[in-house]
Amino acid sequence: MSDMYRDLILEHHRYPHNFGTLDPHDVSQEEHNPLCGDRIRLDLRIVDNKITEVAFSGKGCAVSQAAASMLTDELIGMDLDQVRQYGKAELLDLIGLPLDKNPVRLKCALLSLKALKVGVYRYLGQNITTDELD
Amino acid sequence: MSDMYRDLILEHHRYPHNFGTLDPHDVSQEEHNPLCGDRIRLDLRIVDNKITEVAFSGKGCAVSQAAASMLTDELIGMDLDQVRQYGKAELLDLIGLPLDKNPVRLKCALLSLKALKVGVYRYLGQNITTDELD
Amino acid sequence: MIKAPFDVATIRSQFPILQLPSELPVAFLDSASSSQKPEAVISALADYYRTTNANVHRGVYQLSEQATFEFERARGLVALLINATHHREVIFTRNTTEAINLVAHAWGGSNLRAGDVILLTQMEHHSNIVPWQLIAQRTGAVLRAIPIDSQGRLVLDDIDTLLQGVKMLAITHQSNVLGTINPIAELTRKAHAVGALILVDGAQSVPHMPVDVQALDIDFLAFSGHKMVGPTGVGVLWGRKALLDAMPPFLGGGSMIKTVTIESSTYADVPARFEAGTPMIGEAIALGAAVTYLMDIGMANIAAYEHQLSAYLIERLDEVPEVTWYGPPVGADRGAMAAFSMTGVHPHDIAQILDGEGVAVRAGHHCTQPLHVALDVPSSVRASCYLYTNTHDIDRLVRGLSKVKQLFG
Amino acid sequence: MIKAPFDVATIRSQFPILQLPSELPVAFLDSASSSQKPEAVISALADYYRTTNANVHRGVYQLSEQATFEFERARGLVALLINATHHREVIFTRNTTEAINLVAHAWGGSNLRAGDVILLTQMEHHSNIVPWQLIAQRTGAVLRAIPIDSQGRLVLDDIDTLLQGVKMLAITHQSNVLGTINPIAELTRKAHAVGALILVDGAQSVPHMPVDVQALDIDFLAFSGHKMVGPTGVGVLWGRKALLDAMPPFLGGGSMIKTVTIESSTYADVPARFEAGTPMIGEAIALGAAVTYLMDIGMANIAAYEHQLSAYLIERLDEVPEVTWYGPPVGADRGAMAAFSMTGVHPHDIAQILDGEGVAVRAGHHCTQPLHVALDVPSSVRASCYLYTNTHDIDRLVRGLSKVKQLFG
Ligand SMILES: Cc1ncc(COP(=O)(O)O)c(C=O)c1O
Ligand SMILES: Cc1ncc(COP(=O)(O)O)c(C=O)c1O
Repeated sequence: MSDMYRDLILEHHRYPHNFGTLDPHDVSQEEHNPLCGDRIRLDLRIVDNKITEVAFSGKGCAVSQAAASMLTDELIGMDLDQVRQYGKAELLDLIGLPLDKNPVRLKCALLSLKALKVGVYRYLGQNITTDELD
Repeated sequence: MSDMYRDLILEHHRYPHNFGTLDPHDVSQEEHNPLCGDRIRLDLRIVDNKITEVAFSGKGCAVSQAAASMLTDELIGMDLDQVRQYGKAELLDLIGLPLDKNPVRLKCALLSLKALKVGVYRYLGQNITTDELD
Repeated sequence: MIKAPFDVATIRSQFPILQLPSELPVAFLDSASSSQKPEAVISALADYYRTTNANVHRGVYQLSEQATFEFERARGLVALLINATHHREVIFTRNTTEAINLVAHAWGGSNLRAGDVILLTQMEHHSNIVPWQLIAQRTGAVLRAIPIDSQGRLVLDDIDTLLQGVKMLAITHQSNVLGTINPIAELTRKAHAVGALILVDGAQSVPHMPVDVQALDIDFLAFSGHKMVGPTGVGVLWGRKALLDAMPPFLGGGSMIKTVTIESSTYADVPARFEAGTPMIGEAIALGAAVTYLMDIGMANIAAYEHQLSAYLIERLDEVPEVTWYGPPVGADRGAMAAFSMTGVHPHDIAQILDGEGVAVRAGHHCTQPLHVALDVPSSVRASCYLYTNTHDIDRLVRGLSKVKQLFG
Repeated sequence: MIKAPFDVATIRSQFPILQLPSELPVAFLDSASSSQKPEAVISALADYYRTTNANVHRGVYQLSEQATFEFERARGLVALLINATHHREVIFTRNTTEAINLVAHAWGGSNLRAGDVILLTQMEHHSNIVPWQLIAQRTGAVLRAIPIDSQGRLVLDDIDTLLQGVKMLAITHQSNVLGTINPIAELTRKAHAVGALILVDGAQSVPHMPVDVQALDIDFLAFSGHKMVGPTGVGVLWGRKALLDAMPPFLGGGSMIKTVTIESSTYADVPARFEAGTPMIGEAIALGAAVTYLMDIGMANIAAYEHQLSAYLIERLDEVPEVTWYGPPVGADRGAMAAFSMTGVHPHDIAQILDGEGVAVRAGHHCTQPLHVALDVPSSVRASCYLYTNTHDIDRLVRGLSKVKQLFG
């Protein structure tokens, strides 16, 4: 199981991609996991319903930070419809961790996705159902 | 176990001793078991701290009625100090039933004892602890 | 003879307590009080403690992950059994009683106003009366009850009047004394028409027949694991998600919070909001095994079999002229149980003599004092069946009643 | 090496989960969350369902008598363990959390007035905070907390001021994070001197040391079966008989009543008044087996052994310079657990890497958010021991921490 930490995760944890904040931004959403104190803030610039720039900041465990780092790489150029399609399955594929049976770590991995979804739905003026994030 | 019903219990159930009421009386105490609806009323006449006359009335299962019948036989001539000594162990000896592990039937058997104790303590102006009846 | 849609002998062989070597094997006719458990459930419980035991929802280590997975899987199985739209609508409680108290307290405490009416029935179990009395005392709400007729059915002639001012109809699906199965779907329509919610006490229905919360269109359902071949210590409250989401917490403590300071807290989403502290992990997992066991046999098959048992039980009791049984005649709205009296013999004496013959029945008011007032007897004897009951058990009951007559004749 | 007052190898052999064939046996260091169970307890549970299962307190047949006898015997064993004056002072609940809610609701609901103070400490578990918040919201009472110092001990300099206006002091006996054992007897004297009651959260003390409610002179004690080698789904509230006798009911339903009409009810004596509905019969009986198991070994022996483990754990953690552990130094007032942080690595990552090495610890806030605010870390890793823990488990923990350093170095 500590293979989980090899390679990609530790690499992204040490050298996160797109780390920082955007100012101005069209979306800036912070999410927080009270169980462990992890925090992710995700900033987006959006032009014509497409994500043109992205940055994240935060602190927490390697899984939450590395997942955020990998996710930001994916987001550039994505349109908002694609964001709505993008879910838990896609993120888990992306980070390649077997977290199905590990609800605690799953929450860590999904924190940046939650920031993304909540932020984008808010930007679109729509409501999000919590189930979409389970 | 249905031996429990042989002989003495069924005999006293069919032909209860001292059945009826006393008027006037020095003690008249009714007790009730809400679980099964059994009722016992016990009437006593007391002279010089001694029970001189006794009667019971009520309805309920064979065990509660037979135990009351047998108990009344014991009571005539007893003084009130003896009543205070007389407890669960004595009554169970008297009726000869193995009820230690049967809390439901134990309550039936002890209903007349409860009426006796509550009535006599009340007569003496004293408080009874519920534990004495357990 | 009964033609079973399944093999009762095989089913009996799966219940260790029915296989105990004994000169006098037990004819267990007290399943309405608590059912026996098949080996599959007992093993699931013991295996959990032998191989998987750990606290749930919090650990990142493997035992805890596995325990959490199995605990949540049990929740999913319960949801499947009652056709809930979402597993998050299933809250684990200790028993039916706690489930009803939860609704009375959390929903009632924040929704009932002085003068609001809670409508019960005269056949309710104390567990569906006393919680409402306690919240009524606090809120000024009042209780009212639908009466029953001489056949033990609800009198619904005046239901529109009875429903005036009602905010909650709390009603048993099947009476634990009369066996009466109440017309829940119809009553739900009427309750909803006046804006009332309906809570169904499923303690005696969920174990014995298919119960579909969506088809019935009800709002809350409460039931107990121990009456449905599961262990003690676990029960279920099902509620509509939107209602649960809007309810404040009931018990406070670990797991039901988002954030805590000394002064105040914010609460977790359902179901966690209503599951304070370490839950009954092993028991919930074993309840999952019980649900699997019942669903493998099929709730409809169980209901069909019990329907035959019901007819046989009444037919045999009718052979004893001293017996008066309560409840509706044999039919679709009667479950496989019978409460009865016997002329001249007290229920406790009947039960005890039957026990001497190896026949286990219950005597008392069966936690339904208001119903016994209506029946005008202080107590009764009750024989109740389940999927492992056979006609031989019922024959032994009737033979035992002859013994009673002989002793008290 | 530790010289045990008992043979740890033998004890370990009695816990099936520690005997599972595995390439990587588990070093279970999460007993503060939930303990493992010995075969004696698991068998008592399974045997109950195989041979004795029936509802309690109501049946006159033999299975029910036997179940009632064993259930009440378990109550007596619990009374013996904590030296209660009377078995009727022992109320079975689901867990510590429910026990505290019961007192908050039943005692608090009828005794707290606006402005009354409930005094907690900064190291309380959420289960000893949130129930008081809920009742404070209803009654207008206010919460206050005794602060802790940098060594994780209570700051008692201002205790007389803090106790002003206090009606209830609700305090943990042993912190589930710091390991601090609080001076309960002393605090009880001070609380009683101002007319306040004291409730002790014994979730982390009763499993690990002799706890004598009469010697401590406390008013209420709450603890959980699952943390003391018993099953999930059962816990205990102990209370002084006179206090319990004066308390109104908490949950309503079957078994807790004397008489019921639709409109109102009268209630049973304690403990029945507080045990509504079918109790966790099998679980209480298995808790009785757990109490027997612990008492056979001896609570003082367990405490002495754990004291040595505590010293060993801190000594070994001190070898890892990146580790900061919390709580008092090794001594009589520290239990066998340690919460810690490691420079530069998040607790979740530590726990997960340890899991990969077969070492089970917990990471998070351990249901003590206010304490973690005081410690100024959002979360921590916790390793906690019990009577079956050996030094090898602790060695594996420390070896695992080297692996963490290596990966995150
Ligand atoms: C100090 C303390 N209090 C209360 C609790 C709550 O126990 P439970 O979850 O069994 O109710 C725990 C354990 O989680 C604890 O450690
Ligand atoms: C109809 C009904 N409701 C409620 C209950 C209470 O169930 P429990 O004691 O499991 O809470 C019972 C069983 O005793 C019942 O038969």
